[in-house]
Amino acid sequence: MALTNFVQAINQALFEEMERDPLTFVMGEDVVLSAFGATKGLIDKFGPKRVRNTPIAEAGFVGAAVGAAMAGTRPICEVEFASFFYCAFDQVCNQAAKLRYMSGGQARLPLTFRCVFGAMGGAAAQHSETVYAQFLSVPGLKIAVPSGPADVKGLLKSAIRDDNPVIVFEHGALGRLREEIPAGDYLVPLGKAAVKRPGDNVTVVAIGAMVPKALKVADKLAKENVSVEVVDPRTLIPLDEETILASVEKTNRAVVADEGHLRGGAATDLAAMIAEKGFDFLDGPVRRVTSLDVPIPFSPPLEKAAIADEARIEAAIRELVGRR
Amino acid sequence: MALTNFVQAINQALFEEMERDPLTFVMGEDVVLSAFGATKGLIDKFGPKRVRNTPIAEAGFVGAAVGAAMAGTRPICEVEFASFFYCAFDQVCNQAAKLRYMSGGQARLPLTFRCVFGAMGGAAAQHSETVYAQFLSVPGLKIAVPSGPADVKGLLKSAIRDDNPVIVFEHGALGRLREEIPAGDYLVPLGKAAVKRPGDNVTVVAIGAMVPKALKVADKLAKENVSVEVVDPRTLIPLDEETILASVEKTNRAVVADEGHLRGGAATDLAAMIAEKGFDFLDGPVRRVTSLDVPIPFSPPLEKAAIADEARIEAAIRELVGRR
Amino acid sequence: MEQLGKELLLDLYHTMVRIRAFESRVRDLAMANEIPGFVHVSIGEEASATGVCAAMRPTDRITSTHRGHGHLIAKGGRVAQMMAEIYGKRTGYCKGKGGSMHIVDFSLGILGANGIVGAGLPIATGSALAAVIAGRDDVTACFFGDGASNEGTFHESLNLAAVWKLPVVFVCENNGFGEFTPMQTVTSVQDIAVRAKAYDIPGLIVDGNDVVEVYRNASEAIARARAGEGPTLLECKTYRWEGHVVGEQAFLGTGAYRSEQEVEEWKKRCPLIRFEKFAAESGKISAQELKKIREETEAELEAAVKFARESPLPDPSEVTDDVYQ
Amino acid sequence: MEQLGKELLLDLYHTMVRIRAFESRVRDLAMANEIPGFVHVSIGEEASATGVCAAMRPTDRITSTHRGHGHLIAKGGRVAQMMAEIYGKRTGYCKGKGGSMHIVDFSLGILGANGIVGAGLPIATGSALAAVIAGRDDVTACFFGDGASNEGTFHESLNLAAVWKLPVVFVCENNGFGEFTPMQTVTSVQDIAVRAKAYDIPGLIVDGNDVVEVYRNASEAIARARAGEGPTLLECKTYRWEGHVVGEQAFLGTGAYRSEQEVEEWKKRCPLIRFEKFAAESGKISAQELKKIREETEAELEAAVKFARESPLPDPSEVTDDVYQ
Ligand SMILES: Cc1ncc(C[n+]2csc(CCOP(=O)(O)OP(=O)(O)O)c2C)c(N)n1
Ligand SMILES: Cc1ncc(C[n+]2csc(CCOP(=O)(O)OP(=O)(O)O)c2C)c(N)n1
Ligand SMILES: [Mg+2]
Ligand SMILES: [Mg+2]
Repeated sequence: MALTNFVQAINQALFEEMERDPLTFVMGEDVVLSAFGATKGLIDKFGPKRVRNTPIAEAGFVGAAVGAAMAGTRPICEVEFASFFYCAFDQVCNQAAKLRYMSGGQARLPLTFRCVFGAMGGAAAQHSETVYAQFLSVPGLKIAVPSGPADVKGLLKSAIRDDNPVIVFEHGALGRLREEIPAGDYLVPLGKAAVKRPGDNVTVVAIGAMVPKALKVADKLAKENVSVEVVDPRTLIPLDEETILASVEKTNRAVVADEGHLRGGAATDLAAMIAEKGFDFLDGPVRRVTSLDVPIPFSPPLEKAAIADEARIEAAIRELVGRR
Repeated sequence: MALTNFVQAINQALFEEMERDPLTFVMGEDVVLSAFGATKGLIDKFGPKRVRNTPIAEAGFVGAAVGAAMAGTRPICEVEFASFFYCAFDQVCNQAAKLRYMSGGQARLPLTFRCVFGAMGGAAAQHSETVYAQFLSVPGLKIAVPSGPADVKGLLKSAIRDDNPVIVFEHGALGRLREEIPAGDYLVPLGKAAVKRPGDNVTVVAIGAMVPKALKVADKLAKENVSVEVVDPRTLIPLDEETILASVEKTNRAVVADEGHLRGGAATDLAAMIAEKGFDFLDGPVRRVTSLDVPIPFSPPLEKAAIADEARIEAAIRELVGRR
Repeated sequence: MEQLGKELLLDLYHTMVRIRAFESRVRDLAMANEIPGFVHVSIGEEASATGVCAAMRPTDRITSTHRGHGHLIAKGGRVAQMMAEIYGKRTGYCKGKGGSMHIVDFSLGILGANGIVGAGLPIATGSALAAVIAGRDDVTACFFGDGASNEGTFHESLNLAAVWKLPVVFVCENNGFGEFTPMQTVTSVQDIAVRAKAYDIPGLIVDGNDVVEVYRNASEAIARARAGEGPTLLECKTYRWEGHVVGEQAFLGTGAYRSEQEVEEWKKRCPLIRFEKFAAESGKISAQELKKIREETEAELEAAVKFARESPLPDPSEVTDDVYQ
Repeated sequence: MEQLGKELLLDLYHTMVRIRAFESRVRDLAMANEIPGFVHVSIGEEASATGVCAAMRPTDRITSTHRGHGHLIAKGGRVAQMMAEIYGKRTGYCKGKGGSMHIVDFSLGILGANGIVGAGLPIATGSALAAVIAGRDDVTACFFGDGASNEGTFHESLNLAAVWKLPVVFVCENNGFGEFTPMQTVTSVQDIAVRAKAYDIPGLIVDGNDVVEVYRNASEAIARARAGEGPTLLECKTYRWEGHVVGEQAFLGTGAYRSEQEVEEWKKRCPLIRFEKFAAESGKISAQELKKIREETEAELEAAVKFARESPLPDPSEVTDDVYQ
């Protein structure tokens, strides 16, 4: 079976879902030519009515996606870089997230946002940020952070079919990651974590691009008979607490690894949950491996110093298994 | 000595700092007449050049405040309700927070934002939110959440004199809270927590409007010989971890109470820090008392059900002291 | 006026009377602290909501604002469920979760009032886009104020609607103020309609207190939209008789930002009285007919308030419903 | 042209040559993967940055964009420190923290390039407000593109600057594209300058490849601003010769969104060649003088690249510096 890369997987999901439902359409900046390739070719198959280049006006087109969802269509709205969401926060946080609740359940918002995020080498502070932390505290949204081709395809397809606003965060550095994707109409449910590698000594809950990094570390430590279980939550909202806690109950040690910042970040959110609900399982503190709390710098050595990496995951694991 | 209420304290701070520095000025929607009263009278003393009603254009005037700060003045910018920040997130998160770092330290941003936040009775989802959680993960900002008149005066004055962007969150329900404020040029440093009430059995780290609630609970439980220490961080960034951890080291039990949401919220952020750095002090999990993860509903019984209150703080304390 | 049929004329009047009666009640009930939260009423501005919505089909949609009661009533909103919502009752349109600023009735194409100034413009634009995507011929009308026309969403929405020729009518109700700030002190143009030039779309100025003129102009704009000729910016010049928010006198006093005399001047241009004059002149409609409408409406409102008062509050357990589908 | 002194004319040329040389180097170095991250060059657009900044004082300020090298050089930015920054070196303007999209030189009134489209407009507006607050007479120029003119910040900033009569000049460099999207497919007007009508301010269209015309019009706009007469919207029609981002051909191929022929047509209108013709016709300036400038500039750039290459990278420990004052 052929290997598919991350971007091709997104592209497949879009083709399949647009094929499936004539009320779906894609809108965003340069989705016709598609700089990153995710929407490539859609224009030829679905035409300009359903594949729309927008003006550079995030509040306008993100808000329009919200309105289009409320008026009976199923928009798939691309925000080129996650940090451009800042220009449309009202539309996402005050409108998309709240309208169903404020209307007493009348509003239906079958709405999917896609964005590229994360450090991808010298893109600097305004193009390297991990923005999902800012959405964690906004009830009404769902948040998916796929770590590989199969997951991004399955999660994106589920997101498009979901009747709530879902934001799919696609890490820019995963673009060329390749793997096999199960044939057919492959769906990954929102809210189901995946144990990417079973282990006994320590649980590493890894998010997005940290999953392949955690797996590398797990391979390395296996040679030293340190058995690492890698759990990928896959969606941050809804969160599969059960799978995460079951793993920690088994290993009694937890590291949470995320590329976002420490303060108010996703790693902090999961660590607090594990530390509270898994208190009686834990032999040591839940260690958080995150990027430094600085804007992401441009220069490669600085960027490397800022971003969470294998070395920090490894150090956190060693510290935990080394305790008593 | 006279009692001063929360809004009067803000007003005093503004008069004193505008008096002190001719390069300070106030801008925002209806700051001339001042719906909440915080900027009342400034126009008469400082005139229309330094007290400016803006158009309803948050991105524009918040961004203008950023530019004015970079160009040698010291803006005090009011955003009427915290949730209107969503309309200006780029200006706060991508510009104000990052410009100093991205410029290698060249940009100086003596910039203060003030906003009213929180549930104040039937204001509904778009006017009741606790938005500071969304700023916790944005390095470069400072965040103050005063819990009473003296603190809001002292913190706001420090914020105005600080050369970094500081957001002061003023809880709308504290407006009429009255207390004595020390005479003279009263400053409260950013980054210094306050032990609002000493105790031995359990630490309640309470934020903003949860502080008076926590103190009420502490009074009540004192009668049952449960001694509660109430710690008010006062600023979330910078965070006085030392004072918080010292308290937990003494009490071995911690509750964090915040009006924000649970997922990705400030209570979760502080709880994760305490659980990790205070792991060896803790006799039980750090309990988080927050509002429910729902948009804040309009109807009073629903709002009451959604918002963190004394009863939940009390229950969390009882559960912890009841353990083993 | 002649061209308009009597039934339509009576409907226009009935709607304006209903809005006036509803808002007067809400104002009084809010002053009596029977209603929680902030309420914003549009007394004196009834003609714009009425004229625009009368030109729409049931399958057409609107977006509204924080000052939305009139728009909702004009689009067919049921006053009893509106009142119950404003009371925070379970029988309200939003089961008490929304309140005055968030009333929605999807079955009537009312996408909602909104607490965020300018938020309705992109939503209305997207609603119009949905019609194009789905191949339907429905039109969306977007109500917003003079203050909202300074928000970036105004610019981004009108540009988007113009380049995509979307079936949407942008209705600016220019009542001269944003909260307590006179429009001209924060707005670079005298007429918001001028801004249509920035999008190469028609910009019309109408007397917002003349329901028939509003109806006529809205009908043309809606017809253009339905025909695929794109958006129109329709500015209705009007005035807010009451405070920005009910009860503002308590903290501002009166005359804080406008003279009593200015308010009185505008009250002389009351859209209802004006219509009554037209009706009399037209000879088509008798004073009795109008009186009957007013009386029926009073009874209707009496019943609505009774319904709201007697309805149950939501149960606290409902707080977690409706966050997700 | 006659009215302009020879020294000024030579300066204009020198600046354009310096921009062209700098950007050509950056393009080549980026293609050779010597430079990390994205780079956007403005080759073909040198006249607008040059003409506007030549009309400014050292104490005046500018805001720039993701395509900012030209603006920075025109305002006096030192090419060695710019190049070092683009290389991510400690000797760069931002100690390597910013890179191509974030170069700043406060000492020269350069408030910064910006990676966010449209973000410079409110900042420039605030910079102009600061002059008013502080009682200074400096002016701020704000560079942005045709694409940025569709952002809400454009609308909010121009309205704010207009109502407060702020000393700012909004310079729209209309190069016909936003990334790979032709301007007319996403912009409701042919001329961005038309949008000045929405703010009741002057809107001027100039040939953005004619440095002298840009200089003249910018001088007038800046004089108006300095005199307290408020903002101007100055649209410079120009064209981007290179890709939106250096290296885009690798993923788009060539001719993906515009024809080679269109590009060639515009290259005929090269602002440098055009100036050279003017100079020759004027008789005031000899070919030798221009040649000398080009040669000096080549040497200057050679030295800048050498400086950048030989400069040290920042030490990882510097990563936590400069977050807070
Ligand atoms: C984004 C945002 N900013 C500010 C407010 C506070 N606010 C509520 S209504 C209002 C005035 C709106 O003026 P206008 O658009 O003219 O409508 P009007 O109230 O006159 O009907 C303001 C500033 C808000 N609700 N949302
Ligand atoms: C808010 C925001 N949206 C989108 C982008 C991605 N982007 C970078 S440059 C660009 C095109 C800008 O076009 P224009 O303003 O005409 O400037 P030009 O590149 O033509 O000089 C876009 C869409 C961005 N950086 N910021
Ligand atoms: Mg108004
Ligand atoms: Mg352009």
